[in-house]
Amino acid sequence: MMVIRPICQNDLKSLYRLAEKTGVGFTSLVSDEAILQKKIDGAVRSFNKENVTAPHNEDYLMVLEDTTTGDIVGTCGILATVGLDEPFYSYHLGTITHASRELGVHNAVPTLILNNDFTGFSEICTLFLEEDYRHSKNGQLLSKARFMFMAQFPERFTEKVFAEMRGVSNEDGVSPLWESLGRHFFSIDFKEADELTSQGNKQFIAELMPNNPVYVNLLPKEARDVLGQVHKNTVPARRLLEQEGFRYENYVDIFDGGPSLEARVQDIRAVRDSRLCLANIGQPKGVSANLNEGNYYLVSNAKVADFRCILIQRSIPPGSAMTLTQEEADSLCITNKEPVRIVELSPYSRH
Amino acid sequence: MMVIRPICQNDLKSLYRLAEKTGVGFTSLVSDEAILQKKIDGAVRSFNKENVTAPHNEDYLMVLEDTTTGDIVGTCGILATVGLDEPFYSYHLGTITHASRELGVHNAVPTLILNNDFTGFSEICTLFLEEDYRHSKNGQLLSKARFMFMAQFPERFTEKVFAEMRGVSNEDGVSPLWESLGRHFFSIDFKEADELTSQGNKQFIAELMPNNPVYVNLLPKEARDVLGQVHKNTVPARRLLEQEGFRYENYVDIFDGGPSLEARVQDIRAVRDSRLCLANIGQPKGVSANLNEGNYYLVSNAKVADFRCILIQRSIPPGSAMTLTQEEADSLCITNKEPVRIVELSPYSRH
Amino acid sequence: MYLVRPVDFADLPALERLAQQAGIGITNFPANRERLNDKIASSRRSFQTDVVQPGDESYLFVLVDTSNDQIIGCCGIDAMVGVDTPFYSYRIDEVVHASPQLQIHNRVPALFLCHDYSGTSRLIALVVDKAHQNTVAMSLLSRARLLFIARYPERFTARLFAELRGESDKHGYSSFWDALGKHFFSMDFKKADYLSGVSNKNFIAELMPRYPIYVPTLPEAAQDAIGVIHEDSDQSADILLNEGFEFRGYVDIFDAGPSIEARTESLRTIAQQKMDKALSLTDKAKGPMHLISAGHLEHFRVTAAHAEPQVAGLAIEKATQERLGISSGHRIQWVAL
Amino acid sequence: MYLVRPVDFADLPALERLAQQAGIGITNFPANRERLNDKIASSRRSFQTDVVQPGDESYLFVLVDTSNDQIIGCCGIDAMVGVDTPFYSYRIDEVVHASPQLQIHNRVPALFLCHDYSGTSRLIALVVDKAHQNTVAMSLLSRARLLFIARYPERFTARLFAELRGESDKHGYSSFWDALGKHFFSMDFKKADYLSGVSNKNFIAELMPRYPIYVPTLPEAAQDAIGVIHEDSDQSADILLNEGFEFRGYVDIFDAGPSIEARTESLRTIAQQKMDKALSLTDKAKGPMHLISAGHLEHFRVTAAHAEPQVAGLAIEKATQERLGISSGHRIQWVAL
Repeated sequence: MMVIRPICQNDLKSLYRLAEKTGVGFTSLVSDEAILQKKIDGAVRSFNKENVTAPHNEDYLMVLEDTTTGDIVGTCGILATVGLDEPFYSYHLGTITHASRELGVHNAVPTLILNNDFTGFSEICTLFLEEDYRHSKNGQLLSKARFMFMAQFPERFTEKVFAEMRGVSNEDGVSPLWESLGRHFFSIDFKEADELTSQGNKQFIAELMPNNPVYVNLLPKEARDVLGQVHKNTVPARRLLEQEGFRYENYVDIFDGGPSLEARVQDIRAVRDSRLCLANIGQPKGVSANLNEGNYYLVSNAKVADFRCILIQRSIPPGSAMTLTQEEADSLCITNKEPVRIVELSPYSRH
Repeated sequence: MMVIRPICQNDLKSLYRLAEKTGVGFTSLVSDEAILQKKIDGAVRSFNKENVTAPHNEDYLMVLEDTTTGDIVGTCGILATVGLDEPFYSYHLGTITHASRELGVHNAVPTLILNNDFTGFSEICTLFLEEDYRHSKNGQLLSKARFMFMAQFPERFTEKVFAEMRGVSNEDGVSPLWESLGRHFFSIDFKEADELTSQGNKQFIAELMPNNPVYVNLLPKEARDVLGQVHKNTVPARRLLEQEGFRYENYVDIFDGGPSLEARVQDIRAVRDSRLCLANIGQPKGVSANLNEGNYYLVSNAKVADFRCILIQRSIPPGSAMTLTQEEADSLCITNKEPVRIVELSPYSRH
Repeated sequence: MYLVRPVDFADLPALERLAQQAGIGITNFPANRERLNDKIASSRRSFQTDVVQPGDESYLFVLVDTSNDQIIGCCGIDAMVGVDTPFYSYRIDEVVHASPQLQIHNRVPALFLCHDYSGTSRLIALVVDKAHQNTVAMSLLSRARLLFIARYPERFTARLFAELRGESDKHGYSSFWDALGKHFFSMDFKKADYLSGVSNKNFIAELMPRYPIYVPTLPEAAQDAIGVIHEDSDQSADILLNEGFEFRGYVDIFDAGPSIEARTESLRTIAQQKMDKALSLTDKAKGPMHLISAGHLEHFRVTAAHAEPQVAGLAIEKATQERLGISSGHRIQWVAL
Repeated sequence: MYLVRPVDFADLPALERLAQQAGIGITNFPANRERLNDKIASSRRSFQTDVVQPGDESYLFVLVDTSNDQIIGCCGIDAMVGVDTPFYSYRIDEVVHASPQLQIHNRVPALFLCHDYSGTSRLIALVVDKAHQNTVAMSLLSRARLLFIARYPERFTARLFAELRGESDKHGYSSFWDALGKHFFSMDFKKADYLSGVSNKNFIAELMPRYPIYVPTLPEAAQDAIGVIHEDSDQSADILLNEGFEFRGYVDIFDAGPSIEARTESLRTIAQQKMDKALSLTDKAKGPMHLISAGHLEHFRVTAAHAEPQVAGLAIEKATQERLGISSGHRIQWVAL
């Protein structure tokens, strides 16, 4: 069984192994034991905080465990707030209109405006799934488990959340936006800039980036074309978030131009449609041996430190109570009649 | 019966009469026959355009007619796009973070950034209801009839629409934001600036407004306090739009700081929940003489030039067909078995 | 021989011919008959008006080949630019971005739209027939203006500037315009150049980028064109640089041609010019070439001739006196060529 | 009598006392023993180092009352500011906003954060005991620096500037800070002033507003304080203005006190100083007061005394020679007080 749970102190080795696999450009998991240990400490502290009434500096890092082998095969996380320790930068793609009635000329010129507008917002991040496990909707479980946690504990997050998506770069890690813009203001290369940022070191951005709006129409075409576009490997992740109600609102990464997607927590499909019900442990109806039958449902418990989320399949829609097998209940760390939260895995009835 | 319909050439006198009643600050209806006639011409042209596949410069101005007297008692409108003839300006309330780790200081400073980000967007506007008719949910009918039109003809509007809300000013028309900011850059007064703008004369804004972001924390408190706030008379209109799913996304008027509210058309409650059904003319069930019984429903036809929208009350929810009285059908300009669009007047089941 | 005098209406056809020759990039001298006629009218008004301080006057001079009375050149002075509409330039300023921690110290040049030359006198449009582009004719025409300014300092400002034509090819293609202006004006350089000569300049305010342009983000060809003088203007540029004009980092918003400026009183011609009596020579002058002027305002004339400075004045030939319309004893103004 | 010489470690207690007296607003002279000790060390290193071009040297001088060997004043020169971290100032520039159609032409002054003085030599911190704030002592201490610069021009830049203390009351309240800096630094003026003296200046880059501040949007009291000198600094300001320093629109980012600048070679003391032999006088000097210096680098001394300029040099009293540690025939440098 595949289970989402908070990361714990024993996971350091597994996390390190995952970090090694993420590769260049995945800056929120770097293969450095000290940094990862700090991350685990932060997450453990965050999940153990009780009575949180407002988001602060919590970092809810979760892992996907294959309970049959005990292996950690993926991670996902939510930062309660960004930008409160170090500034969080993005570009807002705005519009400046230049018009001359006399000449009949009307130009709506797009501009990039440096800002810290996401300061204090919650961010979903650190999504990584081992290649061998990219099947059986594990990716969706990993991504959407976070929404179950947010649905259950909305007070721990801000009204709006966002996600940064990896932007376009070629096989050599060359980003067209960086080459046309950032490079002129930094004397370091894209990789180095990206790494510094990921280590929380962002002062240099304020120091080196131009304050003034940048006219997009003056950038070369290859740079213009990548604004708000995701890396081809990230297309599925983007679609998944958009299906949940996340929207691109013209905020892009200052280095590679990748889009930020945002949503109000209460408008996320999985949050809005999820509901609490009581768990009955027993033999559920509508469970078929045939994997192609039945709808998928996310089920999570209602606990913080012992948060669990799993994916189940049922051919008969669950009603006000939810019958779970003993194994499912165990995976969720619940006993009979405890509350669970459920939601259809995707906005469409069947996949 | 109160009916929403497109404005027509005969309405000039009535429109003029209404314009006289709007008073200062309502710049989209000025009591000038030439201007109003032009507005009517534009609206008539817009409603008579067939096969519109994308929004252009249409101006859908509608009126609320009391069919018992034939009086025009209110107006509402939708502009298919703004900012394509003359630049459309707003301030975006962004954030700039200044942080020093060394000193433990972290300031998230709000800034006002001049922009034309709404260029090319649809705008709902020109909402006015005569004082004597501010009862019986006429205000809601007037405002929300527009969403019925948009639900029926989404290709005529942009994906996102917005509405500008009147900002705070005192009885003498003095706006705290203008006094602290605009006044320093214009040598004219607020009223004059506002009037010039409403006449489509906006070049002077580009010429006189500061290009650089304005630090909000340097503005006097009374100016800061009105950013994104509506005039007290506009509070109900704001609430009404917010109930429909409109959101304040940090765009404010450059003069008085009043908020712009925005929504994706498909996310507007009245658009999302409205459905087409066939009209049966006859004696509907669930019609009570008691005005306090039954839910309110907006009903519109599916026509452009002959668009009509009315408000009805039913104590039994309409099913896949909608039974209408002959009077209701006549008001809607439909015959038996023609399609109509219906939706609950408000997101709550009963009011 | 050559003579410089104020323009007159009869010069219109000649001016038109010169304007057509001048080509693209000389915005204040458009090949448009109506506009040229306006310019002549405005110049005549300016010469005739009593002026106590500089305003919107514009003075146009023509260069005459006295052998056949042909108009072979033209130039002018605007008493003050930016009177009705602001006068725009780009100022090249360095933006410093430094990160002590990363040991990076970047100086990034950027173009800032500014009105810094608003309120300043400007030398405009020096155009000379190809056949007469020799040192004497060019220098006479160009510096005649400075003699005029020295005579009537109250009509001009204490600072003076001139715009030098920037790089563009004979089809009017400017790599700087192509990289920058085109995106904001939605027209080609030729048209923008023409419009800025013939229309009010509101459209510049309306269409120009309002934020600084970071130079390194422009294509290389455009970067290379910034502050570069069109090769056809090298000669007239040299005359001015030689006078003491300096480049101070201002360039034209369309083609990035450099503007050069100076304090009026420190210009060589103005500092060295003398005013005294015309003396007569009976035989041919043996002294060096001089620029010599005489006459008041609309009768102002300047010519170039050999002359002999003496204690009581400048000795010039009879023919020179006749060209200037004076005789011995009249007050003249001169400077060595 | 007074003598100016380079600072030494033994002067630390005296410096500390002076710094405490100096009060708030003299950021480069903080009342912090450790920092003052660093400053002394850095000054000694600077005097002792061979320098071919200005770098991060900092020269501190003390004013000694030779009657009791008390340290009664202090001043200094930074060879170049902005070496490690940029040196920030506000430049006051006018932004022109014009609408021809509305006939409006607004010039709005705005404060632009800049590094324009980075890479320039700076005169710092003139502090003199209340009891000795007379013309001779103040002038000697201030201008001794200029004599030093004249002696060692390779150690300084061709431009020189000084920051004059801006308005603040005795509790350290600055209306300019209150209206502007406070919002970005989240601390009071006193603390910011202190920090900018003792810490590296990264925090300024981190916290300062990066966009221009439009002056009319500031409260009136803050507007009024821009470019105004603290009354306690009037006297030292006058000495510099008299030397030829000018205000060019730059003010301090904290208290908006004016910066003044000059071309080094055009300063009165530097242009007029002479170098020649010391001659002896047997009786009391009858000539006017002079500033007289002698000695190389760390042995540099300056005093003020009556002296008589002669063809072969400057005739001074024995006592003056002794104060300077020289005897007749030594080379000395002088300028009239």
